[in-house]
Amino acid sequence: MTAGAPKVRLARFRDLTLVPVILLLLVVGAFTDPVFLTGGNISNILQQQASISLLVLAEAMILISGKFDLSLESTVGTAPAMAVMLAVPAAAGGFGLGVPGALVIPLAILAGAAIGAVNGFLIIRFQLSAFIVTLAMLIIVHGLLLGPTEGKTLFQLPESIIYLGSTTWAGLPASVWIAGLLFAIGALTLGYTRAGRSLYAIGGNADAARAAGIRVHRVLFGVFVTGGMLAALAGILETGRLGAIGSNMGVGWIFMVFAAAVIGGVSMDGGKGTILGALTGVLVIGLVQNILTLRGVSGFWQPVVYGGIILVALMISRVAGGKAQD
Amino acid sequence: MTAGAPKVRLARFRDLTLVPVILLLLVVGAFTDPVFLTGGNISNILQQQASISLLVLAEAMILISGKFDLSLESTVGTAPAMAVMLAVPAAAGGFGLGVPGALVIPLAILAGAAIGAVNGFLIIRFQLSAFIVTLAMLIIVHGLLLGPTEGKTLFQLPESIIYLGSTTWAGLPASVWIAGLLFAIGALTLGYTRAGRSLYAIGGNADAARAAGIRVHRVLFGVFVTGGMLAALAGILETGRLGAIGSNMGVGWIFMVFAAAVIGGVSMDGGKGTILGALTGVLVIGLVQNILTLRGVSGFWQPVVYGGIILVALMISRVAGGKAQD
Amino acid sequence: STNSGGAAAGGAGGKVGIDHPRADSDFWNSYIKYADQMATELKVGKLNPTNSQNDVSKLVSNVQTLIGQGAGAIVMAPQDTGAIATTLQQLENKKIPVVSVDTRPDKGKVFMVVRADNRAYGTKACEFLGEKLGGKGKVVQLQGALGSINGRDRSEAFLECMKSKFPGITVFSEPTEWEGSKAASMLQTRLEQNPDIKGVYMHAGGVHLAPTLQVLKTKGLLAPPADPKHVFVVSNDGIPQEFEAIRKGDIDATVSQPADLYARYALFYAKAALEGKTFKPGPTDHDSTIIELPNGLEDQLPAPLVTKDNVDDQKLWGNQVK
Amino acid sequence: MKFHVEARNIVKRFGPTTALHHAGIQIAAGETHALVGRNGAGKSTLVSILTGLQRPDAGEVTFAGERAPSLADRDAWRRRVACVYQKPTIIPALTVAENLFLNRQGRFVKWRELRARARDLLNTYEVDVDAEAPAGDLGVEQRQLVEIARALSFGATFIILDEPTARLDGPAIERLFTRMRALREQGVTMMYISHHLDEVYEICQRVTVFRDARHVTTRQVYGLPHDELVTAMTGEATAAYQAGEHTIGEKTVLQASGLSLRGRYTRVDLAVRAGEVVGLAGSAGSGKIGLAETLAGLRKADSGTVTVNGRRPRQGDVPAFLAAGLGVVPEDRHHEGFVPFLSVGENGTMPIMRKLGRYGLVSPGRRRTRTETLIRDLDIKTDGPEQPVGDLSGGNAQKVVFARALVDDPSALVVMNPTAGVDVKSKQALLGAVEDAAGRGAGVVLVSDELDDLRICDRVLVMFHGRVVKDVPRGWTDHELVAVMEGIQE
Ligand SMILES: Nc1ncnc2c1ncn2[C@@H]1O[C@H](COP(=O)(O)OP(=O)(O)OP(=O)(O)O)[C@@H](O)[C@H]1O
Ligand SMILES: Nc1ncnc2c1ncn2[C@@H]1O[C@H](COP(=O)(O)OP(=O)(O)OP(=O)(O)O)[C@@H](O)[C@H]1O
Ligand SMILES: [Mg+2]
Ligand SMILES: [Mg+2]
Repeated sequence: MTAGAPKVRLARFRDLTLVPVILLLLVVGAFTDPVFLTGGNISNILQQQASISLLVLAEAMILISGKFDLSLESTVGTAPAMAVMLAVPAAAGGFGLGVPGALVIPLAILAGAAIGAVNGFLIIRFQLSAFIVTLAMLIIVHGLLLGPTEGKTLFQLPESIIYLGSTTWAGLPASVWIAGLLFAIGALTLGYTRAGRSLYAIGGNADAARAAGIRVHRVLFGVFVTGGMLAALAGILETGRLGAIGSNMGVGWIFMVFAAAVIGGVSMDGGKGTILGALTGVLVIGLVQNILTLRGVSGFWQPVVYGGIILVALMISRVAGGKAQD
Repeated sequence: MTAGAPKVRLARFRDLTLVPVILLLLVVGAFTDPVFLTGGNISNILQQQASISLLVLAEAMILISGKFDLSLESTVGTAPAMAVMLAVPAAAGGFGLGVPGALVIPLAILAGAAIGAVNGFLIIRFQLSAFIVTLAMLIIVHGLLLGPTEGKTLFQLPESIIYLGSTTWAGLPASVWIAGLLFAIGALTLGYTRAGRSLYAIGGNADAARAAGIRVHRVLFGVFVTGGMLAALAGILETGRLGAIGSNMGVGWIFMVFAAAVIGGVSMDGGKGTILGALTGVLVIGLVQNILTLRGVSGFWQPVVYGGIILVALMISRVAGGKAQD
Repeated sequence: STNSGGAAAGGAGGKVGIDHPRADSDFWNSYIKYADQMATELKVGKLNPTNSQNDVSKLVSNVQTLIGQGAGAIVMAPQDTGAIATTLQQLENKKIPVVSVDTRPDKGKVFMVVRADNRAYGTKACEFLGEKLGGKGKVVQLQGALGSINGRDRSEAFLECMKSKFPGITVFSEPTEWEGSKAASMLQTRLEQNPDIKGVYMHAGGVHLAPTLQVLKTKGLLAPPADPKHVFVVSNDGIPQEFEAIRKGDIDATVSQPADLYARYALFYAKAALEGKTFKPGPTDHDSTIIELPNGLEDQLPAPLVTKDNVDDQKLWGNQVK
Repeated sequence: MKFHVEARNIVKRFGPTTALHHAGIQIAAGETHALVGRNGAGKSTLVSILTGLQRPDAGEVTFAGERAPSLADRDAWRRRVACVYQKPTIIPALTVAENLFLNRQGRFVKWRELRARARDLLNTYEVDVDAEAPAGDLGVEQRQLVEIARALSFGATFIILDEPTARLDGPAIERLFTRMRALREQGVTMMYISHHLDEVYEICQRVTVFRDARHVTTRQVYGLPHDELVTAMTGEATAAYQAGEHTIGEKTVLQASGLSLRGRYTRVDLAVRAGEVVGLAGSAGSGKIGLAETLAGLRKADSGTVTVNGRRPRQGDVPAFLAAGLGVVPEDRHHEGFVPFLSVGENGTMPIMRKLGRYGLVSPGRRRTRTETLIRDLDIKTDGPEQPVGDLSGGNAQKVVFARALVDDPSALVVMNPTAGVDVKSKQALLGAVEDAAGRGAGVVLVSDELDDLRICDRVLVMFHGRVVKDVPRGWTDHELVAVMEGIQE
């Protein structure tokens, strides 16, 4: 069984197929602008990616378990908005219920969990297509932001919800610490706990997982709820960064979320991929965006450059990973 | 072998699980507004759905063969725009190459085919994830419209490209005839031809299809190219209906396209579904939109109603279909 | 096949069909509210308004439906000015007059265009920033979506004005797709790269205001106008929060896009059209001018630049919102 | 008598099909109880009910007199019963080690320890597999061994094995039986399903026979005449299969020269003539499947050529091989055999779609007619040509795959373990079909781990470590052939 050792190393590397891409981007960035490699810019990149990275974390877990969630992007705006509206007076766009400001964060997370629970319930109990359920939920949940706010931006927010997304701890934005911590927890959970491993089993072959005694429904439900909570937290961090909740917060993120996860090696067919890989995917996307902004590529042509880079990253991840993608 | 007969009938019905939903919507519509059941309104609904239905047709084929194409929505605008820019003078936003106007339609279809070919090539040859390749292509292809036009609308168009989408044949918009004809061809092809049945085999188990002598790569490539051509044709019809090509034409359609296909019984996992079913999905979406417009549901709450109806249709299709969805 | 547009001539029978362009921005939200209010005030009979969710293809469908329901006049705000041509042609054939709000259709007959000039917004912002900066330095322009006509008009006018009047100023244009998140990231990166940026022009206060202030705050650049660290910020829209920010000295100016006037005059002209009235180019009774277009008339409503000096003017719509 | 496991009056329907009709089984504590019956008799359906995967429409299951737990309580089921299912339950993306301890890793996974335990387990069961390899990279039979090792290692008091040996060769079967005997000595109760009746005699004490969804009889194995058992299964007396005489023609229909594929086989030369049936035998890992897959066009060799009917189709290009007149039964029916959602008719006639209509059309009528012939010839138990193959029983799905290979009247045939999971009587039909094809002038390569299958061969090529080591003519004894396969005799 000596053959084991090199195998492990290879498998480890497979998570990191994007590392060369990241290095390349760092070099390109350094040549693009002297500012690029400064601590300030790197910290900016990390902060800018912090909220979306939580969505990637959530989506990676959901994809690994063989499901799909498009509605995460709507939760980003709606969960904190709901909580805020419960707290702020009617004049500031709220319901005037006067819920204390300190409860806003727990309430937002709860709202996220509730959205995830609805998704999970519909998909698991009714055995509906996850893609379409969460597509409908994407529309509905965004409607739950548009409806009560009537499209207005919520500007007057309780201090508590601003704090996390705008403060700095030990020189780095708090949101970066939070995202980092959650990624570490996610990686450990998926790599080293029974619950985490059962996601892979379910995504790989749900019937076999059931036969092996895994409570498939319960685990999947848990994954959707966790996903909703992470999306709500992403919304909280983003709210702090932007200082307001616009009716478009989070809208359009989901494609980038999928791109990051898949480039990072997570399979759309379930059962494959790692949290660490997904993280490298987020970093690639963040670096590309930053370099494009620094270079000042014309807005009209930016999509072409951007899409092209995604394709190249995808190819590198394919070649380095060595396996066909699904 | 007498047991076969009822089976067939049952399978036939499975395509038509949405027919009760359609009937229900017709009744609701009739009560909503007296205008609803007029020939004029029905003809409008059909015309409004004509272009998007071609995308649904394309996507249904692609999904049945077990693949995925998000980029269709970008092809809708870009393929006709490219062709038009080759024909019109620089003053009208073109390249000033002076290609004859009569060539615009074939050129647009060719552009669609080319986009499909690139998708097919990347996905099949390089074995890349279809989701992400076509996501990147969605961005790139839209960029190919934004870039040369700099976001401006092309509204001085050759007559030829306007004709199909704006004329009426025998009292019905030409686009309705065209979509109807293509759906009929699609249904017959998928049901009764070698190529069509191969799609099901490939989507159901690509390895088994290969072992049974089906040229998997060639068929898949053909499907992507056909998909691109149908999207281009959808763009041509839409151009005629709108009288111009805006830089946002087609943008945001793809979700509705998936919703229509899946509600109509096409599986996201490949190998299952029919063209007729997809058509019923399109009709449901079209009727819902029309009724919401007639009722004048507030724009703020429209998404909630809309998403809710998709969910209900999905459940009905699930219950009537009797099988878990993927 | 549906009923013809005879209503326009007859007047009394027709109702006004209104299509709202989108439901997800502060400005249009106010406009939608005003439209209801003004319809009552001006006693205009209207059909259930439709909403085209920023999609011209939906707009076309909605207009067809409104025609089917017997609209005698249509108020719309096409966010794509080219792709509405065929529809305008159909409306003309049916003799249904059209009032276009906010945008000027490229082709096809319109009874009246009701708008403030978006190019003028860009120019006003440029002039304000140019003077404040003394014609030199660096500014950032947070653009809307490049696919949108208004975003493009503001952007082009701003750039042209800067080029011709203040060649000493460097402009960075950031396409934000009307997204606060993109705006924050791009502004942050640009400030990292060019800490000496001294001006910002935001295309949409609703989405850009809070993120811009937040970025300036974390960079420690939110200083009073007298402070040399101050970054001059010009916004666009005229929502109450911008006025608040002007009062606090956080931003310096905004172009007030008159949501109330848009709604009032859209309905006013629609009603007039139903009653068979006509208009001629020239000054109006409400501080504006009607100009002649190849395909109709345009009432160019005033879009004042709001600064600390006039921010408390009660006539500004942003001061009337509760 | 108190039974360890009892199922009474079980009814289970799938749409128009009745899979179990008031059937039942009673298994005493500590016995190894065989369940036999023809393909589609309802054996696997009973397994899914006894393991809590499906709810019976009627009837009752008890364990040691207690009612079975609710379907949702998977843990309770797992305490009562472990199972090797007929359909694969390996998760391909996970490593062998993790598959072995799926959901038994402990709350926190200690990878090093898990791998060590997995290696121990594999060693105990003499399974030569890398514990850290992804399970998807394993061959069919290695996967089967992993499944068996997993089920047996649970410490369950009741173990079900649904056709565990359909994919195993002789030595592996022997090792399995050794384990089973040891478990029985520890008091473990087992239910054993197999179509190899000699195995039933070797390992089981009692046998229950199902026929057409009904319980027919339960008997002591000892002293039960073989014929009587077969008659109980089939409902009629069945004679043992007699291999026919083949007229071997002059023409070489399938030829390989100098074929090599790294890690699989080396410099293989082989020629099959029209009307000839050539067997390919070898122990696990001998390379016979790799070679057969290359001959069938499923796999590309590193060097060497394959000639079919004088043509030299591009290797790895299956359609070209089929066009040259080849028919193939792939090794793993789930992987390359059938498309589960498509009907028996479509699966069976897939290679001949072009012959079912003109201008690219496929006439459903002609397909139907053609399929009805196939169903009759191969005795496929199905509702009709429109039933999806995914709903068929394992053996019947295998027959569909077999039908697909024969449908185009091939002049060269490569069949890999063609009778895996097929019942006694159907096996005769399938072997008969192979001989018929040979009779019509086809040259056949038959790869099998079952010596019975190889008996119809005119000669058997034995492979060892990737080389053809011996060409054994007809008339061999089991002992001789096994000796060559194990490399004992050169
Ligand atoms: N999911 C299903 N849907 C429809 N029919 C089914 C399903 N599962 C089994 N059947 C039918 O039930 C009958 C019994 O099948 P089962 O798998 O129990 O047979 P078996 O005795 O295990 O056969 P084999 O020896 O071939 O494995 C078959 O006719 C089969 O077609
Ligand atoms: N998919 C695969 N990838 C890599 N190696 C494989 C694969 N399948 C089999 N092998 C290895 O190749 C060697 C030959 O396998 P092959 O299946 O050709 O032999 P075989 O004689 O058919 O074995 P068996 O009797 O077990 O089916 C074995 O060592 C096996 O472990
Ligand atoms: Mg079975
Ligand atoms: Mg093998």
